[in-house]
Amino acid sequence: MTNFISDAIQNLATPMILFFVLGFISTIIKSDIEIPQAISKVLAIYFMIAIGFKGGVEISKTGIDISLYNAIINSVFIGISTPIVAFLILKYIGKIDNINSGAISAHYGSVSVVTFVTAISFLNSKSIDFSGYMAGMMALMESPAIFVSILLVRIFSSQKISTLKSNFIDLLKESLFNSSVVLLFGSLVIGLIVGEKGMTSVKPFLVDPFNGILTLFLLDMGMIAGQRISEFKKVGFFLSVFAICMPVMSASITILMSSLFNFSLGDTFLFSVLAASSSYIAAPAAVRIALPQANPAYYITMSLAITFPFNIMFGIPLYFSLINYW
Amino acid sequence: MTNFISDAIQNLATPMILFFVLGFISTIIKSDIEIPQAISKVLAIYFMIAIGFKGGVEISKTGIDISLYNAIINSVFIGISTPIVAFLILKYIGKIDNINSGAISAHYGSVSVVTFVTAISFLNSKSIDFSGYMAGMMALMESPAIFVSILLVRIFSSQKISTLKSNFIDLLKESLFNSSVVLLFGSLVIGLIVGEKGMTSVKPFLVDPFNGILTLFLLDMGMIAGQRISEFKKVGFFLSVFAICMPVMSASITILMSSLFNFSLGDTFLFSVLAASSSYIAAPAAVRIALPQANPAYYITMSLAITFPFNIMFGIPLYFSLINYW
Amino acid sequence: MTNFISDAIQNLATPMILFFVLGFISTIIKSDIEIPQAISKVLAIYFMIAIGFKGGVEISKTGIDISLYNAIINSVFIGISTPIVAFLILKYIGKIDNINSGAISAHYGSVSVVTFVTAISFLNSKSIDFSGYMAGMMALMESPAIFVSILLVRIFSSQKISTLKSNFIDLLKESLFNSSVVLLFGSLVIGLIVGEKGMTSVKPFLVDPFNGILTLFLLDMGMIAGQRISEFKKVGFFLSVFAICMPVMSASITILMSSLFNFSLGDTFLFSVLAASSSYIAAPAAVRIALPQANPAYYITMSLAITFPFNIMFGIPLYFSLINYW
Amino acid sequence: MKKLEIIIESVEKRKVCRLLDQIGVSGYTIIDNVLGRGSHFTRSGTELSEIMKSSLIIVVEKDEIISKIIDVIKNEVLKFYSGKLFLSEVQIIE
Amino acid sequence: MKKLEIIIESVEKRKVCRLLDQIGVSGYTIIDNVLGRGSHFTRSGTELSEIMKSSLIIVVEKDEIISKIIDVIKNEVLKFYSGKLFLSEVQIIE
Amino acid sequence: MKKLEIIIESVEKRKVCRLLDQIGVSGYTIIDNVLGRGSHFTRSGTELSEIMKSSLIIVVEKDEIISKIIDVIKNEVLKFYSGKLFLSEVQIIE
Ligand SMILES: Nc1ncnc2c1ncn2[C@@H]1O[C@H](COP(=O)(O)O)[C@@H](O)[C@H]1O
Ligand SMILES: Nc1ncnc2c1ncn2[C@@H]1O[C@H](COP(=O)(O)O)[C@@H](O)[C@H]1O
Ligand SMILES: Nc1ncnc2c1ncn2[C@@H]1O[C@H](COP(=O)(O)O)[C@@H](O)[C@H]1O
Ligand code: NA
Ligand code: NA
Ligand code: NA
Repeated sequence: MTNFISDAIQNLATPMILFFVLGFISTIIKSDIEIPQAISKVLAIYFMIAIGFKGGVEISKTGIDISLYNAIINSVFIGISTPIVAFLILKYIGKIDNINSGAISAHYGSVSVVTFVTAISFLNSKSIDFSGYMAGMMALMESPAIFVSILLVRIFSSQKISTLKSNFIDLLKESLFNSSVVLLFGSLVIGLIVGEKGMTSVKPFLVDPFNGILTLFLLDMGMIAGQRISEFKKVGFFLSVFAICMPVMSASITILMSSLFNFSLGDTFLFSVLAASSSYIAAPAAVRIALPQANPAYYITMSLAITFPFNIMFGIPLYFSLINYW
Repeated sequence: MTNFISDAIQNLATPMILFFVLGFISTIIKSDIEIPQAISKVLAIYFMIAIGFKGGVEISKTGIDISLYNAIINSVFIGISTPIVAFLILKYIGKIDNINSGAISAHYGSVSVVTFVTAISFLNSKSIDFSGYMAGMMALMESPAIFVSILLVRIFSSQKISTLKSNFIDLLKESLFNSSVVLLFGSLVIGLIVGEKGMTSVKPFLVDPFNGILTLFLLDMGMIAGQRISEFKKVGFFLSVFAICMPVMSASITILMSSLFNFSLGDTFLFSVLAASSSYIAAPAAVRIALPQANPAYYITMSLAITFPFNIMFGIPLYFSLINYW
Repeated sequence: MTNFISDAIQNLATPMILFFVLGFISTIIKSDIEIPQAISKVLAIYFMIAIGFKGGVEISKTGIDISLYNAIINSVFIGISTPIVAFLILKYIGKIDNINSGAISAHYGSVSVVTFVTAISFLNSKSIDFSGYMAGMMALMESPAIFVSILLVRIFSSQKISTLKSNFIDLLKESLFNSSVVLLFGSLVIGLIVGEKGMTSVKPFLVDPFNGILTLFLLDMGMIAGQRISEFKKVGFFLSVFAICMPVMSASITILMSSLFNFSLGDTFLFSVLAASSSYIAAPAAVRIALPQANPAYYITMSLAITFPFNIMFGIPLYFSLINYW
Repeated sequence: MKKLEIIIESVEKRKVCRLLDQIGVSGYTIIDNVLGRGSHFTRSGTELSEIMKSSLIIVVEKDEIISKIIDVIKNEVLKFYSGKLFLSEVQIIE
Repeated sequence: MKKLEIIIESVEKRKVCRLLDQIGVSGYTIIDNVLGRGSHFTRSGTELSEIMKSSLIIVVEKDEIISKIIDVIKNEVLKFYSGKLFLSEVQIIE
Repeated sequence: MKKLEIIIESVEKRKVCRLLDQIGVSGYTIIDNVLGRGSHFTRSGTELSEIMKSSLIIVVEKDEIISKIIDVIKNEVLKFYSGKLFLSEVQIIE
């Protein structure tokens, strides 16, 4: 417990988290700081390239072994089970209608790149290793939840859901080849091919300034989250509680599951963070296409303004101490 | 004198200043170089974060002592006296109407981040130290001049100035929580909290490429200044002279004032640069809201196309030699 | 031959080229990766500043000697002869009309900054030196081809070409002071002035992350090239073949020519790459103004979607082995 | 000639363009990154995803084609997504 | 129905939106980063501050509400700031 | 009063503005980075050069001046470049 508190304080006192808080506050006090969207977009791309590439280089060093297969199984399991659990809770405990339940569970089943990146930065600060393929696992966990959720909506809805055929094709494209999946997998494969020799030439850009750039990106994320907070009341009490309890639950289940596979400390931790994280780039776009009747004010606000801040500020040290001191 | 000349030449021969000149020339010859505004904006944010954060880390090392209180007094004094002096000169010597006098004095009383950053880079090249809290002093000096100037306009105008109430609220927000103030103070506090340990993780982004990024930013500033130069004739003789003499005067007075407090060489120099610098981001936006009847062609052109280039090219070595060889 | 193959494979296995391929593929599979144009533009500016400045600093070290005059003669010769050869081939062998022949030859006579930058990165990976003034040679070779091509169109067209006078003025400005020319020459002069001392202060931005940033830029270029590929069929068989054979021919002739001057290996290689490269920033803009009747689908697609990928993937190792193993 | 201004969520832009191409319009013009407020939610455009932004698509066409467009957009797009259609008189000069 | 196009300095955008919300319009659409020239100064949009840029705000509403908007904008905004109001006929389809 | 909407390739923007200034219009408004499709090629705006983008220029003026603008643009610009001119009725409020 004291360990959790000291971890949490230590986590809160990193420049990254503090800049997130600064961004959040600056929006609340209506400051006119503005990070242009072009910058947010390229920073998101930077992080996907950087972690994918670094992961690939790591794999090229260690090679592939049995643990990779275990990791894939674990990822697919998390990607499928999380949205099912979320959907059932939302529908039966929260009494949320099918469509909004499906929309929200798609977000909680999918993953957040920035949460993952912050977790990596947390591990680095503690000099704890993790496997190179974890970036690939994140890519694997991006899309399944979206399809599972739509399937759930279709199964549970008596009246026909009027998703048009043309929308389904758009959705497939959007989900299978969405930018995170392509960039993460692509960079991982590139890292694998070029190995350590290729790393030296790009290290001053893809590795060294990583934490510093994260600082700028989290300032931006803080502002984006802060702007959403005004929609908070539309979300209501149940969904607000859900947005905090669901990640903790997903992380806990994942930690239990992962213990079956004997993953390293770093990998188990990253799996728990991925399970706990909720998407706010890929999932919203896909869900808006697949389930247009769902209310974006719910899923975006929950994912961006509640779960994301909770995860990077409190979730990360919490899941870490759950693993360590259980 | 020979020292000033050698300093000036040395200052002019840095990549930063030369890229500024390149930007300026490229606009004059109508080249189609275009640095997108998204980039200019994020670079401005970068510099505020970088100097605020670095300042905070410095303070965390040295602690706070009596000199901080002196510095605050000095800052407030400069922030209040400069616009008053400017206003009186404009009104009584220049015979400029109240509203434009107020608008212009708001700019010269406030400060310019890029001028400050260039001055820091000048100090670094000479390995001269300065206090960590100077970034905070800059933040302190951003807004007072704007309020003082508006007050002056109200006092001196016999007919009612028709600033609407809703505008005054916008103005308050714009001035107190404008992006420079929030980012500078925020980053300073963050630097103070995380200290040297936090610095290591972000140094490759916030410190190492500082001068290089400044190069790109000054190229952009050169182009912005160059584009304004066509408005030069609208400014007229008196205001053009004012745009060069006012900074020299402010710097001189500040150097005298600062000698009362026994600040270090670096701090005295930075105070003089802050006093001499005129705002072209925060002040124009605030003044456009508070004094819409004032002519932007005056204040933007003076501040951006005359005072800013003068300060970074000649003012910086001049103020430095004034301190040293007086 | 085996050397070419091993060079080619080694070149293909660099992060830069692989990210180009990733960008290309991601567009083919219709992924929604999007690098905002503001970023593409500033990256292009970054590379021009970086290579210009570095070139200038190199010259400041070695001084100017006879080889510079030879290099200038060589550049002007290439810049004038390449478009003439291209024009004659297009007109007499390809039976392309005068205007489109002129438009296309302007592109193949001019140069591509990114191809040049990739070639430099190829040389660096082999630790082969080249002269500082090569960046200046690139700047020299940007514009002549455009004027030569327009002249050719005028000479060969019996009916009057209706370029308006006002257009010709726009064209002159666009070509002589276009951003590449000004940035390359400007940065070169700045590098020359500040020398090695100035280099240290900007190295962490202009030198260290060079290859890494190139990675991001080539990802973007891959996407841009991929988007053009759908226009491929409009280009037709002859022009597609031309887009691959012309660069090989230009490079070969240039290698022969350069051998007369006794340039170093690195310089000869860079001259061949410059001759082989075709413009897709400066030339399209200039040609659209000067020869509006020409079809952009031809020249942009050829230059961007065929010649550029060919050059960076296969041309660079090919020209290198031509020089070495002839 | 009529001018139809279509304000549509950016996620649907690709689809609307596809529909316009299928109908065979002679051309259209797109303004991206449009913000706004309507009866649904405020499009402030600050999110990292595209869902809080609109695109404004302008089509100038003959009355019959415009009617067809309106029909198709109503059925294929506006049943599920918020969006607005504004119609006005215009003259094509060239 | 009438379409009102409001061209306003970007510094005043927040205020105009506030006024429109107060009047109770059913919606509006904003195009940012608009440049131009009028009788005051050329908005070239190159400065680091927002003051040399315009926003174009489009409101489609019933005639009474449009009149109200015009009144309010004239009194609260255009007395001090440059800006233009263009009014035209339009039909709301959906 | 008439509103003329000029859709023009971005490479020609500077020239069109110069022509408008010469004619002596009271003002104009420019929306940049406009995409579209017409009879020539699709402006997708992805290239590094400006040639695959359009600018939309709006001029509101008296009928005589609008006719003059149309004449000049037709002769000096649209002979060589693709582009569209849309004309409609509008009322200037302020
Ligand atoms: N009355 C209106 N005038 C102008 N634009 C509107 C109006 N109503 C809605 N819009 C635009 O259409 C979008 C969708 O509207 P809605 O479907 O009502 O949420 C809004 O975000 C606005 O950009
Ligand atoms: N005649 C006009 N046609 C179109 N836009 C105009 C016109 N006059 C002014 N504008 C726009 O309104 C802004 C403010 O105009 P002004 O208040 O006259 O400086 C200008 O920057 C233009 O964007
Ligand atoms: N019917 C139309 N409606 C709206 N915009 C059009 C139309 N036709 C052409 N445009 C616009 O005008 C540009 C040039 O058209 P074009 O000269 O036909 O290639 C296109 O890229 C579109 O942006
Ligand atoms: Na998850
Ligand atoms: Na000052
Ligand atoms: Na060439």
